[in-house]
Amino acid sequence: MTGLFSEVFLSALLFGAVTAAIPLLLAGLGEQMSEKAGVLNIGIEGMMLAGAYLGFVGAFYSGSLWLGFLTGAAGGVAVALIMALLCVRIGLNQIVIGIALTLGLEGLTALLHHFQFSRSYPRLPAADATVIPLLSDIPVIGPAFFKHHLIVYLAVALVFAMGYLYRRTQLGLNLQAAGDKPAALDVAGIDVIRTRTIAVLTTGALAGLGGAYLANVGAGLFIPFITNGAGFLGIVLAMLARGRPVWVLFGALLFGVCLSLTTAMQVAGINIPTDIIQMLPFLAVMIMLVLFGRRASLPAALGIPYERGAR
Amino acid sequence: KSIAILTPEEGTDYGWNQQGIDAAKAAGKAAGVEVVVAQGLGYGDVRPTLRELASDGASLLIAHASGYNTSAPEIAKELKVPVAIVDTPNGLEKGLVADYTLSGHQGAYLAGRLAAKMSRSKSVGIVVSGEPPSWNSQSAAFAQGVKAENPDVKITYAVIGPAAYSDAAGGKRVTESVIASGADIIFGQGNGSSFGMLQAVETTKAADGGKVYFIDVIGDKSPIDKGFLLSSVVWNIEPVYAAMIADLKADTFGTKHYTIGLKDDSVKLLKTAAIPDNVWTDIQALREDVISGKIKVDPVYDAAAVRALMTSVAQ
Amino acid sequence: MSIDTAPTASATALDATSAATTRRDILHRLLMTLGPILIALVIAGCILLAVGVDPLAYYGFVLEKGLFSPLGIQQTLTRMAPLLFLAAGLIVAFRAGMWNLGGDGQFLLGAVTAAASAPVLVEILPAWLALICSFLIAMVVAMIWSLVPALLRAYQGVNEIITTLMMTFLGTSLANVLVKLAFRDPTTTVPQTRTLPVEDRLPRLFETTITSGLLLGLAAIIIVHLVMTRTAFGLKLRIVGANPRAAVHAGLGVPGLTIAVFAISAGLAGLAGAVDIIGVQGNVRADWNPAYGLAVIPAVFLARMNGFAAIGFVFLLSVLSIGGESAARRLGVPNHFTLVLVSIVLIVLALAEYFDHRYNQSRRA
Amino acid sequence: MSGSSSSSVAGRDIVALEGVTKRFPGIVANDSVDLSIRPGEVHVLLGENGAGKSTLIGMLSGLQQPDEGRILVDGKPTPITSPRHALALGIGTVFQHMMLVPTLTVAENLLLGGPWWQRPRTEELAARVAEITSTLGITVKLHAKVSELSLGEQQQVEILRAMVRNSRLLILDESTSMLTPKGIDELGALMRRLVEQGLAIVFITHKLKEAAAFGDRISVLKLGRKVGEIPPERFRALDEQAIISEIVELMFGKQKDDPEAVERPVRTVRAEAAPLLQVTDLAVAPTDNAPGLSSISFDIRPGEILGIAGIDGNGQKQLAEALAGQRAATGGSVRLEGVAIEALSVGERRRRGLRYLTDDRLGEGTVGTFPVSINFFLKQVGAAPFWRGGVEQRGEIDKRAAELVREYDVRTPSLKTPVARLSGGNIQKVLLARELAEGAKVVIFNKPTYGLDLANTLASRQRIRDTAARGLAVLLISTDLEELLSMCDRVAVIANGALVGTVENTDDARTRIGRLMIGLAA
Ligand SMILES: Nc1ncnc2c1ncn2[C@@H]1O[C@H](COP(=O)(O)OP(=O)(O)OP(=O)(O)O)[C@@H](O)[C@H]1O
Ligand SMILES: Nc1ncnc2c1ncn2[C@@H]1O[C@H](COP(=O)(O)OP(=O)(O)OP(=O)(O)O)[C@@H](O)[C@H]1O
Ligand SMILES: [Mg+2]
Ligand SMILES: [Mg+2]
Repeated sequence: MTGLFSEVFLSALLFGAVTAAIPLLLAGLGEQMSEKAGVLNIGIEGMMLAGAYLGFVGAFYSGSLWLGFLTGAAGGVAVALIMALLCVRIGLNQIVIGIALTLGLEGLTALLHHFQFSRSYPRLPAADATVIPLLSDIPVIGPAFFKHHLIVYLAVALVFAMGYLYRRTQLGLNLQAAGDKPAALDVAGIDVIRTRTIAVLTTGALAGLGGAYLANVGAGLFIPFITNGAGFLGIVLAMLARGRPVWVLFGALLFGVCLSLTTAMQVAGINIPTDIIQMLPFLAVMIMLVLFGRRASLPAALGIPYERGAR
Repeated sequence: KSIAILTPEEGTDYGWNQQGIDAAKAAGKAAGVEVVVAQGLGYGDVRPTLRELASDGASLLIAHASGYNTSAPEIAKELKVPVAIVDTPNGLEKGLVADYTLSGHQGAYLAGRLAAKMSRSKSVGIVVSGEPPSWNSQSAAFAQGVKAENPDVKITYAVIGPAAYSDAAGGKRVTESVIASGADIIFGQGNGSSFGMLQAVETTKAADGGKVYFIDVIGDKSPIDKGFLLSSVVWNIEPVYAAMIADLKADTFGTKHYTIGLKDDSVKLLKTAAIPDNVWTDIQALREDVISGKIKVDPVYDAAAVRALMTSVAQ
Repeated sequence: MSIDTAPTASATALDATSAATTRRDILHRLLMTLGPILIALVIAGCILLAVGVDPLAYYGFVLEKGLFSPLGIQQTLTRMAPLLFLAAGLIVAFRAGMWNLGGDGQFLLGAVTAAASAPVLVEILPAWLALICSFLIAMVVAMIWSLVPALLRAYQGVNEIITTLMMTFLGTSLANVLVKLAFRDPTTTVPQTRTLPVEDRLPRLFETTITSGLLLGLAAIIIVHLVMTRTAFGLKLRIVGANPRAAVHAGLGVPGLTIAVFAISAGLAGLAGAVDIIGVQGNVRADWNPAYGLAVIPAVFLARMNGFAAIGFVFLLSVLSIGGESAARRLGVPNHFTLVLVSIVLIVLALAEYFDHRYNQSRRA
Repeated sequence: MSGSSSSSVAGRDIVALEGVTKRFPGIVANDSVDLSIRPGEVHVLLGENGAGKSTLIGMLSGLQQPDEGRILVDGKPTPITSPRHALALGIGTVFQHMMLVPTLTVAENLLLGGPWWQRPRTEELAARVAEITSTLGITVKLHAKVSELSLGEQQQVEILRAMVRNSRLLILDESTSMLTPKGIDELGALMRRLVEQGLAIVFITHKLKEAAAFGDRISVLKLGRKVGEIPPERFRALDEQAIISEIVELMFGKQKDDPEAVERPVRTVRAEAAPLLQVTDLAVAPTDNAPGLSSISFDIRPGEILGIAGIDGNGQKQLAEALAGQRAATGGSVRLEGVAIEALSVGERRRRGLRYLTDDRLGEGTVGTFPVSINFFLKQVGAAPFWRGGVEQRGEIDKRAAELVREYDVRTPSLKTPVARLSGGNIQKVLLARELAEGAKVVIFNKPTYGLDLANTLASRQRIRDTAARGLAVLLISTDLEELLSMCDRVAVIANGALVGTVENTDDARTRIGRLMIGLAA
């Protein structure tokens, strides 16, 4: 049995875990930003799908992965713009619009795929990896963590950038105030609507990027419903993380590792029905919730549209 | 007179749905009947669609998904319209319900032999997105074929993560892991996720730095191949539908089982440029042996039994 | 957390029940529903035009096959049965301020247990008793499934959106495992539960194909509506939903009520699963997940958690899904277009409600 | 403060309102109001609840726009379009309702509003705060979370915030409602120093004494209209009593010298009667943002009013909640008519006659979106005759609600009006009606007149006296020493979650309580 787990195989598993974690990480970071600012963004699945589709289209026709990430992020922003307009500016119910956007983008991207790609199923070439010198030579760990596309390192760097943003900048204060006591932010001279709009659009960009990564690097292609609920997992990760980007990273990695673990257990021939093994990632999150979920403190004004002077 | 076919996904998947729809169209054309296609219906309740197609005058409803094998016979009895269902051999009813339980296991066996012959690393992988019976029988037969050809070849079997039918990224991730475990030929079964498997094969090098090859099932993906498709266990369902239409006319509908197999080429292994001619000749000889019964391949439908087979093969 | 539906949703919902709805009011409501739908159809029509499909033909088929043909309306009404139960469950939860987004998991577990028990029970019990038992089993199982989010919310304050979403992922997997490993019909190769014979299922209404589950669904949602608006229990739940601190102050046992809310809401979702299986499907197959829950949530919000309005929106959803599938097939549009259509209808309805509210406010000024 | 304001000639308006009108659905909140606000003056705004004072402030702060009329800043017509604009114009406001982010620290709250890309300039702020606080004589804990501060401290932070921003005009909307007598005096002194530095101040209060003591000019609003003004020249010419009677005349049109100075009626509490409420060694564990209680003991006899004095945030709320059963006690006993009730639930305690009138009217006292009628019975849900077999009896509810509305003079458009739309005074009447309903034996009043206008304050106090006169035991928690002295038989002082002493309400009670409050022996 031990012979099964060669070094190469182990690092491939971990590599896969990272690849699976990145879209969740980006979605989770995005959702976290919206939630911090008081917007419950249920439409994130739709934003990811838009990013996956447009990101693939961009990368496929231009031949440049980076352009694909750009168009993907733009796709997410476009959906976020609708959300910002409807939920932040005129204050429609965030759950209704979020679900409507998710359903709509599921249908729309499937429709577009049908007319555009359903005969050719184009696939992208492998994403080229940026190898980190020295670190990538560490056995097992090296190839698993330090031979990824540059965007992966950027995504991880983003975690720390966001942490800095939340704790050390004026914008971070503004976001937190917009979620906890928007009226206080307003009378301090900062436009709540604008702050929340920025947050939602950033969410769109991150979710779109996550979708684009999923399609372009994760799968190398686009097919309908490719996100498979990743956006909803992003919501869970964001809520679990209690406003701290680093926890989103841990959560996403944990989920990715669980996914790889299911593969490992199968390959090892452990004779548990696959269906049970596959509950593992969800069980892991649920256990985390039972253990650490208590008093998960969400922003006080989460989900409540802000209107100046209303009472 | 018209016949209707219902499929869960769009008929553009180079697989189960497309083969069904294409076959129905061909059989209908040959018999001179119109063919109505209802595709992308999902795996939910198709009774409304069945009823509607029946009321529109279809004289045969082909319910082309194992998920429809409860609803279709019920509607057949309710509206007295003949239906054809899959994977339900004991569901026959004269004049009303016919079954076509298709298994490509004979073809998959040959594919296994082929894989074992061609594998440089003496290690092959099976990646599936789920474990429905028709896939299980092919996974099992493939493994038997590999083992029969060379007992030393290692087989790695992996099911993609949760809700995997459209999980192309999962398909790619798991396939890459399997390749990393040493496999240089991947036998892949999955709907949308199989494109992810294909992409993984195209973009990942085998341990020896050479190409990894892909063996597909049911459909023929060569139109979209980039030189990594080794073969495919192609199903041709047209004879089945043609026979059904004939039986319908002859009033013997619902009395027979329809199957596919190597014998009439309704199951066949796809020849690609990647297969050397001498290997192909050997495979053709084996094909004869299977047809003649010299080699017996029994279908295994149960997921647990399939996994047991893999474990024993791996050791 | 609290999520406001519309600025005064709960207030107006409360008024709506007390104020005698006048004829003009009903007319206004109708206009405010049909008008937006028309606008949504125009927008969706533009998409159809863009892909080269005649929108008028499409909508013609939607209406004919979903609403105006005898077959179509029967299918539509049949589809409504589980949706009504789900909507009823959501009304209880949402009015009490609990965002139960785990309906799909609860639905599936209810469905699986109903499917597992009904064929066995009909063999040993009179059919009607067997079915009642199956309904109860499904309900109880779904209630138990909701216990984790309920306890976490009641005693630990864990936000239920996360927990119910996770429990739905888990529940879907578990339902699968149950079908494949525990309740599998040994006589089929396809993993599915034993099939409840057609004659043992819920009777159909009169000479149609409409399931009597429709009546159960209507009864459920109307009872829920009346309980929520007319009884002390319903008022307690609404107090918890509108102002949990006021509930504590008023001496209500908030943890107990929280658990009750989850139990009722999940129980109704479980019944939705049972009514779909016992009324229509007859069995559950592996990997079966119609995901009704997600579409019902916006409908309940748009209805402002009013049971009668929810019936209307569920009807609309059913017409769109039944008619949309048919229209798509006839015109060669992928079925996915129905999703786009539903999404546009939801958004335009939400917008219309907003502008209506604004207009009313400015008129009162 | 800022150079420009000190150079402006005293007597010229910083801000002037000309014919400003503001309408809300169904009401004219401000009706062609003229107002001039000058540097070097404390301009007091008076008026009943709902008279339109806060609305006027809202327009000066850019939260709302006038429907008619115009606002002049430095003599130039200037529409104040947003809070940001108001700040830029030098208008700083301390709103009636707390406007701090509870999850941020004091420093972060003060920094809120800077350019978004910047790092918060903490050091700069600290220096600036030190400068201001030293001239003003207040202290703030810059690094404490706002949620950990008492309401009084929060109010100081809000005043400080207005100062940090170089406001030329400082608006204080009911800022004294949370302060102790000492705090009020300090605020008065602070305002004096500020106007001497050349600022203009608008000061809103319901307490006429404060108006007379701190103001330079007084404007009175009534039903949205300005009904009178006492200019500084006249103000200086009158003594306190004369000013108060003039205000009273403006507000109520009738003559009465000092309406607040009601003589405490001599009640005879039968000393021998068994106590209705006995609290022994009650203890509550502290939480993140609230002090705990330790060994609280007292008795209240029938007909007696026991006051709890103290600076806000010293455990008053915890005491009330522990008695009502909303907060778990960690020790001690509570006896109602001699029966231990400390283990009973909130509802059971209420059924036995213990009533708690909360100070948080909208937060927990009512369900704002529910109709007035239902809010009367929030604590009786399910009880006959309003519910029978669990089914709501709408007729019974409306009948009784209508009686209560009449009896307690609740001013509401209808029984169906969402209770949050009523003014604070009227919401308070709903709560009074609910808590004093049949079966009450012991009533806890927590800050019952906070934020109420004069008329409503007097009415509420009378209710409380009547309650005691009916033989009930009353626990009256208040930060308003005058109120306690005018109502109570005995006053206990709470500090840091413990009772530091109890004083009979006799002539020297004021000084003895004052000594206890600042930590000296009575
Ligand atoms: N946001 C609003 N929407 C509707 N009406 C409002 C709003 N704000 C104030 N009003 C109306 O304006 C009137 C004046 O309210 P305002 O808050 O200015 O009173 P106030 O004088 O500050 O009272 P108080 O002394 O109780 O604080 C109220 O009667 C109310 O009807
Ligand atoms: N949403 C609203 N719609 C209509 N009127 C409102 C609304 N909100 C408040 N009001 C009105 O505001 C007036 C008083 O408002 P406000 O809350 O400022 O003062 P208050 O509550 O009476 O006093 P305080 O806040 O000092 O206790 C009331 O007359 C009430 O009718
Ligand atoms: Mg007020
Ligand atoms: Mg006010």
